[in-house]
Amino acid sequence: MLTSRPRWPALLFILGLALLLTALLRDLHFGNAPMQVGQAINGVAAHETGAANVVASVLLAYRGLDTLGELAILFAAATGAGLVLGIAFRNGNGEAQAKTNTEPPAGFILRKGADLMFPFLLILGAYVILHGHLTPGGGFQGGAILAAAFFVPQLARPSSPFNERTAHWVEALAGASFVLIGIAGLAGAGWFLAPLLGTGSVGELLSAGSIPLLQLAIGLKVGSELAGLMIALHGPKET
Amino acid sequence: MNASVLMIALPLLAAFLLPLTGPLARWVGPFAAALNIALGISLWQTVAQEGPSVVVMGGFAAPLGIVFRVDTLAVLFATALAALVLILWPRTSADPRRESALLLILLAAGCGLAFSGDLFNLFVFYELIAVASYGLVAASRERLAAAAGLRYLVLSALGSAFALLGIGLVYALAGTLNLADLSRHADALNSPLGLAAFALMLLGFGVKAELFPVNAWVAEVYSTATARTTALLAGGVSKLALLIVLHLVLLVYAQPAALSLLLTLGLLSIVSGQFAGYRAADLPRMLAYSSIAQLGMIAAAFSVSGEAGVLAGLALALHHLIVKPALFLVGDGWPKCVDSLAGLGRAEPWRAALFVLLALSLLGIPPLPGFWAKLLLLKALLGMGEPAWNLAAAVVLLGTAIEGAYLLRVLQTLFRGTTNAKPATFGGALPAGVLGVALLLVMLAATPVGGALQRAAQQAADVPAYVADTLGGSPQ
Amino acid sequence: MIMAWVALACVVTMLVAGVLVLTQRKLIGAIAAASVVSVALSVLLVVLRAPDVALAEAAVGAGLSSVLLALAVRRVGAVDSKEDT
Amino acid sequence: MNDLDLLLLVSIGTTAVLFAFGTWRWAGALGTLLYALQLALLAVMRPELPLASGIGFEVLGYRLQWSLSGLGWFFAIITVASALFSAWFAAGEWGQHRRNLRLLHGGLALNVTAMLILLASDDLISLFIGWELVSWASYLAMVQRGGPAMDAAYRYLVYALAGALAVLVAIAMIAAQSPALDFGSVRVWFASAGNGTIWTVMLLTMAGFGVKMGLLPLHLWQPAAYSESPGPIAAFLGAISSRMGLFAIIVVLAQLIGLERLGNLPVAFSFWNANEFWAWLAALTLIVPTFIALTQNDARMLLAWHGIGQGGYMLLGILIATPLGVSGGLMHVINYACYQAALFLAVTAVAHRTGTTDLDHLGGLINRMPLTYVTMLFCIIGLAGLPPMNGFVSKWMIYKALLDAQMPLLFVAAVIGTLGTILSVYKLIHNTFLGQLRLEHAQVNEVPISMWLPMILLALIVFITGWMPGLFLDLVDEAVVAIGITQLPHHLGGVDLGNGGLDMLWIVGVLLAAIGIGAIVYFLGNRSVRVGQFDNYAGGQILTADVPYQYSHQFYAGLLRVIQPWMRGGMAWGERALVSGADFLGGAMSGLYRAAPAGAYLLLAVLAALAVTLL
Repeated sequence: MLTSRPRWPALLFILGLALLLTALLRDLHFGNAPMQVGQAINGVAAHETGAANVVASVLLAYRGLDTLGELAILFAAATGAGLVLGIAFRNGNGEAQAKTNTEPPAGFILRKGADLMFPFLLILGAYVILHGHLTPGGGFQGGAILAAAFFVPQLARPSSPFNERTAHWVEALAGASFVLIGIAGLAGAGWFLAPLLGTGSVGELLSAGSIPLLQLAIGLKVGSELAGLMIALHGPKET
Repeated sequence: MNASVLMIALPLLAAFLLPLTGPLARWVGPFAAALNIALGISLWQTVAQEGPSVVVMGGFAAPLGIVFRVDTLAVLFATALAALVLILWPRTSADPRRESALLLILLAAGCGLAFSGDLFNLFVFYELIAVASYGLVAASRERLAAAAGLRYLVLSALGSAFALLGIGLVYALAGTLNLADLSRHADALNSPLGLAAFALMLLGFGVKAELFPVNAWVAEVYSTATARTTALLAGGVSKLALLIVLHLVLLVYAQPAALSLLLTLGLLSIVSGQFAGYRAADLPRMLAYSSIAQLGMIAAAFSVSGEAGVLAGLALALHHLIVKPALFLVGDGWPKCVDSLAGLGRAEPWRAALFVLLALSLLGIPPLPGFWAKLLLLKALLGMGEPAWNLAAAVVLLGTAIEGAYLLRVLQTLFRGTTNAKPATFGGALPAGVLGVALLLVMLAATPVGGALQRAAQQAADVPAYVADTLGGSPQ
Repeated sequence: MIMAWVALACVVTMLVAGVLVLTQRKLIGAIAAASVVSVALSVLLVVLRAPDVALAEAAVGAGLSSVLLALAVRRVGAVDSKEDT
Repeated sequence: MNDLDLLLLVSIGTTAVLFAFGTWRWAGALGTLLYALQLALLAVMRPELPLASGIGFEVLGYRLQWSLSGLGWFFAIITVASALFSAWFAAGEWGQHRRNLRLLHGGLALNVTAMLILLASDDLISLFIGWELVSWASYLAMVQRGGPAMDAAYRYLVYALAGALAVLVAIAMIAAQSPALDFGSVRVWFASAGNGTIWTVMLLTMAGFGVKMGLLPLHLWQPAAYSESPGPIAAFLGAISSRMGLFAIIVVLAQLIGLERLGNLPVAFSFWNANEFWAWLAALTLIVPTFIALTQNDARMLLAWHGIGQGGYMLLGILIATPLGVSGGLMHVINYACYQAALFLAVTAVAHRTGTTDLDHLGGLINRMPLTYVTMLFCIIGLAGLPPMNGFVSKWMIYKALLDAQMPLLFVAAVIGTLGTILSVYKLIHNTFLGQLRLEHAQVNEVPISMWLPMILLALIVFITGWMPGLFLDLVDEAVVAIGITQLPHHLGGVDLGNGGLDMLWIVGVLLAAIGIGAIVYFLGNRSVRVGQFDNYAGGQILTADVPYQYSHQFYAGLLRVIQPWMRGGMAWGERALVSGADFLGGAMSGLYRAAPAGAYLLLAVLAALAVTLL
């Protein structure tokens, strides 16, 4: 099993970091930061975007491009991981290293628990995604829950099927739809990621313009991506 | 102007859709890059006619929303990066689909980095570039590359964390992250804490910009990753990281202390890089160290306030963007050890001649373009009229002399003796040749190119216009 | 007032778990400790009235990244143990 | 399209043609013809001087322009003529049994082109471009023999590159303050610049241009680099290449700063001025290398060391800043080019026949190679500065100017240099042509006419212009006027001065008459018996030819014992120290990167930065 020596350099590092932060915080006055942009957004967000959850309006309207960037970061990370994992290193002993599966098979409780959890996780994920503009939550969080929903059965039954092809399709189309919604904004309103469909009335499920659509796209993309990644990591190595 | 957004959106769209394209996958990437070049050229014309402008994301005006500033400088960098990506597009790859996706993401993020006028948005794109480049580095099928890539990842992540801390501090102090808005509130950052934030960002972004103490990954990664990845990192990515620093010192941190800090790091990069290159025994490492020093020169140029510094840094950056990738590509496939290069000059005369041409331009031998860049740099440094910057000119002089000593050693070795080695197939022939021809074209067209760079520098250095364009002219 | 105590408890938990991350001999233990940090942090964020961030931290920090790290360690550990023998 | 454009075009064409047809048997002859054409063009354009070229660019707000002034024209004549003789020599038998002369002929033509571009430059940037072209072109000329030649050329190039960068810094300094960089504007800028600024610019440019000229202490690369190049190239490089440094120095000191300003520029903490400072450096340059030449055992090395020393005379003459001094210094350039080229060609001829230039392994060739001997005799007399050769005239002018300008100490220095020259050139001719003929050289023949003709022609020029120095003084006038010095009154035989001039017609006449009398006595009163070179006796014993009885090595052992303590090679030591320093720093820096505790660096850097900014 993997063990390691005590990480004294790491502790030193932490100590240095602590010193550094103390130095920083000594001069920083908490509680009275000049929240210029923050306050301005608090004032106008609900009116401009129609989202009851200001965080969602910041993430997907005011800073939609950042979110697109973050989505791409996740995608790049997953792709990079796949690239690294999918390649057998040339400089090894040559033969594909067979995975030694040392874990015991999942027991009855785990299997049944997984079966029970699956629909609940699915619904929870969908809820978190779709109510992102109303309540805390949104695409990233909900996507993570969706990924868990698909991964847990795999954990319980490694042989259970997971349709990677579908996952790829969902992932690609969801990611593309985010960009396409942005481009549609460009074509329609003249601004990239401009809100479409009108703001609606604040607090309704069908409100806040294109924010719910974007949440959905993010949730599907994150969910399928992470599920694929986890299953790839868990399952046997590709050859 | 909306073409600037499309330069980001389209490659991202292509990257997301790549898994679905089936047999067309290998054409999607080059096509997207070519499309980006076309968009860049059209933007270039628009900017030339109408002057710089501002694009607002989602119709939310600055400082609440994210804005893109489209000026000559940004268009130049975005187009150059697209061209570099297209030229360096890998022909063979172990996993073409994933690698293409990463390259497309890198392209999109690079364009975003060039255009964005918002500090946090810049950070997002910087991080995106970082993540994409880890994958590309590790894609080399060498075990050493994986190790180097891992170390690169750790250091880069650490650097990003510090940069983020710096950005957080800026937000805490000034209450805004829009660069133009920050420029208005620059006073709030003119304190030890504000300067500390700058130092954190400088060191954080410095990891990619190969600035002195945080560049220990450079030699290791460049000598193990594939030549094309190395070329992309050394040629394109590092410049974009420095571009963030340029935005910061131009708009927000025009204070002498910040400029001195940047200058100091730049000079240390020059000295350490050139001397380490002097002792380097293998070619990719030598080129990597030279790259560190060259980027140090660009940093030193950016530490000169005003148009002269921007112009010099821009010229150096674009020159290095052409030359260094080509040098890495030419060296690809040759034995790594410099002493084993003996006789290759006779075995492969054209390739060696290309190497000579590029090395001479790197040294700044007239009439090659590198000379103009170096002249501009020295002029900018001496134009400051301050002792530290005069010293910087002396350091540049010393550094280039050392660089000359080691590059000449390579040239010397190439043409000494004979070799029995058969000329290897020159995988990088096409891209290196294209870059070499580009260099010669720039030399012949020095007059118009110089004029364009002057326009770009003038626009970039005009801070009041930038602020007015971003905050004043747009709907509130 | 009670909130302040909860917050303090969270901070102490995070610190203890953070030191545990460094001192654990087994990597899997370190990962578990790291996920404890995340859980405590997400509680802290709720206390600080940032439910959005708390949800993200819980889902991504405590849940996903721990699972990913554990999977990675399992995979790498398998390779390493083979080389040891 | 005026004559200058045509000249540059022809020169570029020559380079292209010679690179294309360099392997052709008659490439050398073709080159000779093309150089003759260039020379003719130069002659034609003389009345039009200064002649501005129609070619010009504007880059980044700087105008690049070319214009040939009298000074450039004077140097251009020497350049093209040197190339002509070198190509002619190489076209002869010397070149015909070598296989691939593409690099030699092409490199030579490239050098000429680069030099013409340099000589015609009319602003600082075109000057710098020309300068770098010349540097790299001469590198190409130097590396041709490979092996040690490459090492020497490498050393040269590192010096040249560092020097060029110093010049670039100076140009950038001017560019940062002056509105434009053409010579006219820069002259105006210099007139308004402060003393400190001028000193900085001057030191930087002298450091850069001094490298090529071999100004002490930047001369170390030169002997090996020149002597390791192929014979005709060595002749060309020796004759003119270093003079490009002198040209650039004249441009900066005399044309841009102005010699009067130089005289008013104090050296800090002393009673010196800049003019005296550089004059003493020139004096040092003419003494030290000359005595180092004395210790050389290789003919080409000996000549190359002299090349450095003679440069000192030229600079010294120009710094005197009187018409006589400047004319003397400039005339020395052309005189020197003639005899240095001829001497290198003569040594090459000897090497062609005997296969060596080692002075310890030659001797007694006077009967075997009489024409080469005559060439060398004429030219060493010129090099030593004795009548009736042209070297005497220029040196006389410099001595006279030094005395007139009340610089007796510099005069003494110049005379000491001349003494060293006489001693060492005697060693050259003695060890090559006089003394005991070596057995292995008993069958050596004179080189064919294709090789001796250019040599003899050069030797004749050395004599004729010594006899009638007015021929060269005419050319010098163009350059003197271009510098802004009043013309020196002269006539065919020499110089007119108020207090008695120099008339070589008379001096040579008297000398020839005396030699004639001597010859009559020798031939009519001769009662000696001529014996063969191997018919020797010593102490009543017959010496066979294989016994070396005449020791030519350790020449001047006594003198060297006296001066050796002064010649410990301090400058070479300095160079080694620099290299070791770079090695050490390189090791330290690469260790810093290789150790690569990257995270620790980052943290330390952040801590340091915070400490600096917050505390």
